[in-house]
Amino acid sequence: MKEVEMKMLERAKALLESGEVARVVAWKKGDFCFDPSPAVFESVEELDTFVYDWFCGANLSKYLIQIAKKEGKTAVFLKPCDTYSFNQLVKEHRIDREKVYVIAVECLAKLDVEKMKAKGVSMIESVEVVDKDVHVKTAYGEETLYKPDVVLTKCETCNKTHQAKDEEIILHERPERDVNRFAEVEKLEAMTEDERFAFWRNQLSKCIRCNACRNVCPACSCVKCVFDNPASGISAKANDDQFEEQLFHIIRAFHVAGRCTDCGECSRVCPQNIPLHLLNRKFIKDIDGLYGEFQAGETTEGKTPLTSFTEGDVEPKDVFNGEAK
Amino acid sequence: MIEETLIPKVGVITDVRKDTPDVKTFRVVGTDGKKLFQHMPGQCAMVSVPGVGECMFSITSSPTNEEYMEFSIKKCGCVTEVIHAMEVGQQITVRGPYGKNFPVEEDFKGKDLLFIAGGIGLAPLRSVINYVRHYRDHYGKVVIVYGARSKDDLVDIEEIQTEWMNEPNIEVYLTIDRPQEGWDGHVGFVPAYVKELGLDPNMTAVLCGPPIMIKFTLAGLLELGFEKSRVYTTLELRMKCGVGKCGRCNVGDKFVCKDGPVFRMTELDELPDEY
Amino acid sequence: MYRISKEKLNDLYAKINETSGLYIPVKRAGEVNYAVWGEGKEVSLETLKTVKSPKSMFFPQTENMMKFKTDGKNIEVIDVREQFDERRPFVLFGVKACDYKAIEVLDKVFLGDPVDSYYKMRRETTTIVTLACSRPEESCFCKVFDVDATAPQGDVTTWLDAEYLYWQANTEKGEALTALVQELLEEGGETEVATQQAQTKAVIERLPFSNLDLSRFTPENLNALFNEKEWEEMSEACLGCGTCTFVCPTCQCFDIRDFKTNEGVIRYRCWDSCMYSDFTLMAHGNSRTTQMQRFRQRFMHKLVYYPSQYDGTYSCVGCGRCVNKCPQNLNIVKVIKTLGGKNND
Amino acid sequence: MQDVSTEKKEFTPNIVAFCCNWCSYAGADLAGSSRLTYPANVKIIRVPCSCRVNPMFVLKAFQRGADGVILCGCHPGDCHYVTGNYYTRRRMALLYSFLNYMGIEKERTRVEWVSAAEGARFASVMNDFVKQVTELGENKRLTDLRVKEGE
Repeated sequence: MKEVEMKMLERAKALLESGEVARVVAWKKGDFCFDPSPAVFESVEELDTFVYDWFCGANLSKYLIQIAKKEGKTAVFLKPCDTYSFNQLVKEHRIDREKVYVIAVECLAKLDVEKMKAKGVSMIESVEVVDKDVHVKTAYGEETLYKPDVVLTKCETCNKTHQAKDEEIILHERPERDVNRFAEVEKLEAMTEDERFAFWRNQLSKCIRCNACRNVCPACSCVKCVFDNPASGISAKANDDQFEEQLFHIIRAFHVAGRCTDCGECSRVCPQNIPLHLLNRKFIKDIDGLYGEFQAGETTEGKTPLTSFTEGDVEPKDVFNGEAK
Repeated sequence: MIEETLIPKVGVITDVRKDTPDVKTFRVVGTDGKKLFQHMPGQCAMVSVPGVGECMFSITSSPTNEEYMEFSIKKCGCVTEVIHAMEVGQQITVRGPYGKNFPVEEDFKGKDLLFIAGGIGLAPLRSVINYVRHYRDHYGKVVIVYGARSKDDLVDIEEIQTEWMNEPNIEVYLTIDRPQEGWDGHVGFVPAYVKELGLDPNMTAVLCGPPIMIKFTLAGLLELGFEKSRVYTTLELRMKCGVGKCGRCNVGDKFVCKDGPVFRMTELDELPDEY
Repeated sequence: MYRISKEKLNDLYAKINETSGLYIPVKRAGEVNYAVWGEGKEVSLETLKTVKSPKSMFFPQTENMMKFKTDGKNIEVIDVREQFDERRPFVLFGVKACDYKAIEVLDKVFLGDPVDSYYKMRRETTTIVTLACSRPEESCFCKVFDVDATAPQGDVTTWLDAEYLYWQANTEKGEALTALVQELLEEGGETEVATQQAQTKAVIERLPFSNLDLSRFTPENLNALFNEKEWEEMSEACLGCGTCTFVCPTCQCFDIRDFKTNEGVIRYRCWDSCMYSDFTLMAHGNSRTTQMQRFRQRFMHKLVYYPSQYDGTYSCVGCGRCVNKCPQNLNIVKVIKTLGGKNND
Repeated sequence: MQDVSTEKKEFTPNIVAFCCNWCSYAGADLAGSSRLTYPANVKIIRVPCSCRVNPMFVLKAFQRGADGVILCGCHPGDCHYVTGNYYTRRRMALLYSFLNYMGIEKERTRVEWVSAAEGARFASVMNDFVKQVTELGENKRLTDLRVKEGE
């Protein structure tokens, strides 16, 4: 990862120096080795804090909605999954493709520090990844974790490849894997109605309505969200009732259906670790099953499943567990 | 059960007066027919329509009025829209009074007073002006400069013309933004008019109106030699609780609901520019 | 000082539950939050930081304040506070030192004039049992705000080690609770507690954030800090979500809203966040239109405005929840390091 | 006040039927003028096209006390606006499937195509749906308890 980081930094410097771009959207160092933040670099000097490491899980594409509106061209480093969101935003005319210079960067899955801490490591000082071993140095000593156990949930079943790039910095290709991203959804589908209700009740009761899932979601790009608009009749700052806990997540999932690229940011940012991606994946799975496979963000053109139809579409009453009877 | 300021009293609208196309003045008393509570000029109250919302309004009537309270309300949002549709007899809820009043019993005493208002900005000033008129001999000369977009937008014009203008030792200057048929008074913006009038800079000035008017009028006053420590204005920000707890109406470390809405210009200068 | 074996903790909870409601860190769907105890609930005292702080005990995320019945032009206001009289007293168990300090911060706001009766009624009927920390982590910085994580205040202070929970009453309320559960307690524990305290203190000294410099955050510097150009850069990744404010033990901003039922109107209050775009939105205009302004408001409030309003007390207690939970890793520590003073390297 | 009678009150569900102005709403009219009966607890909401119904309408109906929600539109291919109901079909197929995924009983939701000429069909669809929801009982999973306060 260090090598990739150096190459990225070199490119960022060159692009800024030559004036080809006015700014670079990337990540900057935090206080620890595991808390980088998204950042905008406008000069070579600012690049002192540049970082690209195992914890750069954040999806940078949504920031471009605002940033790319500024004067001049914006360079951005995108991981494979981020490029889908980027394409989707271009498709929805939220980002002007001409104003963005996309540098595709490698990603061999990102780590989830919360999962690492749950494994009992605390006071982390440094982290090094060798193949599937995560070597962690802490104030209490050294430990080795098994990487697949501590990657971000969104990386667990990811098989995505870059869909948009003006150039690439890829030193290690991620091998194609045999993963089923719908396994968890299928598990839920196999449950009884009562069990499913209990599962979601338990999960959604944790929701504190912080809106992190909405605000981070690249598909949630409405200028004014219906939940913030008093005129909508359903605006709310908190879940005052079990109903509101459900309403928020149902409407959100439905609104991004057919546009959600499964980037998994919603689950990454949830402070209560609600598996929100399982809501969106249900829609993706149903759409795939009922109307043919569709991956949002693969292209910047064309219709989405919910803005198109065929005359022979399945009848709602014939749908059961995501499949046509 | 201990008192709770957030639980309002029920008030009844006993009179509705249409002042301008978008301003109405509502007279409110308690369900027992008496005034809901005592207040001082410049203080505000939270008026609400259950199911719609609650908003802060300045109390337009003078504290010396022992019978009722009045609110001059401009139609500009969802709550005010519903209030504007109300008729006599309709109940609303009111809680208050909130905020700091104009220092009528302290700094204003014995001084010559200059009131400058723009549009609906007269609402909070009407309370002070009528208070001063009531205790006329406690104060010196009173000069009132009031402007609005058009003659139809002058709030309380009847009271101004029939009462204020006929009183000795009160000078009233009216102005509207653009010439209009049937208007033979002054035409022009308030800030410019204030400079034209060449007012005595030893007066204590009170400004109220849209931010842009305040900004330019203040500049004009300073040019005329007024001292910032003797210029007062009021601020308005989003409020929910009215008692400095809900955390949104602050400018720096001051809450407009509790430490305002009345501020001396020198106080405002010390606050960050975020209002 | 008393102690009780860890195996008997469930008996302790059950005993308390006989006379009072018990509010305690409970694991649900993988996350630990304060919840009402009941048989079969998975209590987790070992958890260092609950996701939500115990402030929700006194200042719940949503709370009905009153009801209105409307009939034609008439309105009837219904005071719903009577339900408090019928409420059982509560024991809030397992509060960490930082969270206890946070309750003191909230007290200043809600118990200051005019008293917030909703908060006060809950506060008065609650006995607080605090729990000392023994395994602080890198995101903790309570020492910066003069919090002693090894000796929290409260009605009863407890310490936990591998075998026992140690118990010491501090107030009358605490003595009363001790008397209630006396049969389950045995004397002893002074040495164990002292040893644990010494060990924990040594760890706290070594924590990376234990020596932040706050010296510049004074009311005199209000305008200078407000006008710092760094706010722009610090806030650029901010999503404008409310995570930091909702997990914060001292954030106290609220909204008051109405809900129409089939019968009338419920007026309730709920947590609000200064990070939200509509926090200061009025019918005509908004005093904070950019995320930078909202971001600045939050940290200025914690570090400058609040201290200026309440004799120098900061309204941050160093719990580190925002450090752990911010989706993009922005937090108050980064603000302190950037603007706090010369001694933040 | 507690109900002293021990007799169990029979459950009559609240049903909300969103009906397209051009077909099912007229179908309901025809059912009425043909003196065909369907339960009075079906509350009809007229919409310009079944496609007008967004998921929020369905959820709000449940929030405000509906025990079942049925959406009636023109038969596919017969939409007054040519293609509206095709979109409805996809939308509702996904929404209902999703609600069921969250544990909401599948029997509480339905989509039916009823033309203006099918008065009898309208009545029988409603009778059938009411029966189905009655058997299911009260909606407790997707309802707002505050709404029913004081009842």
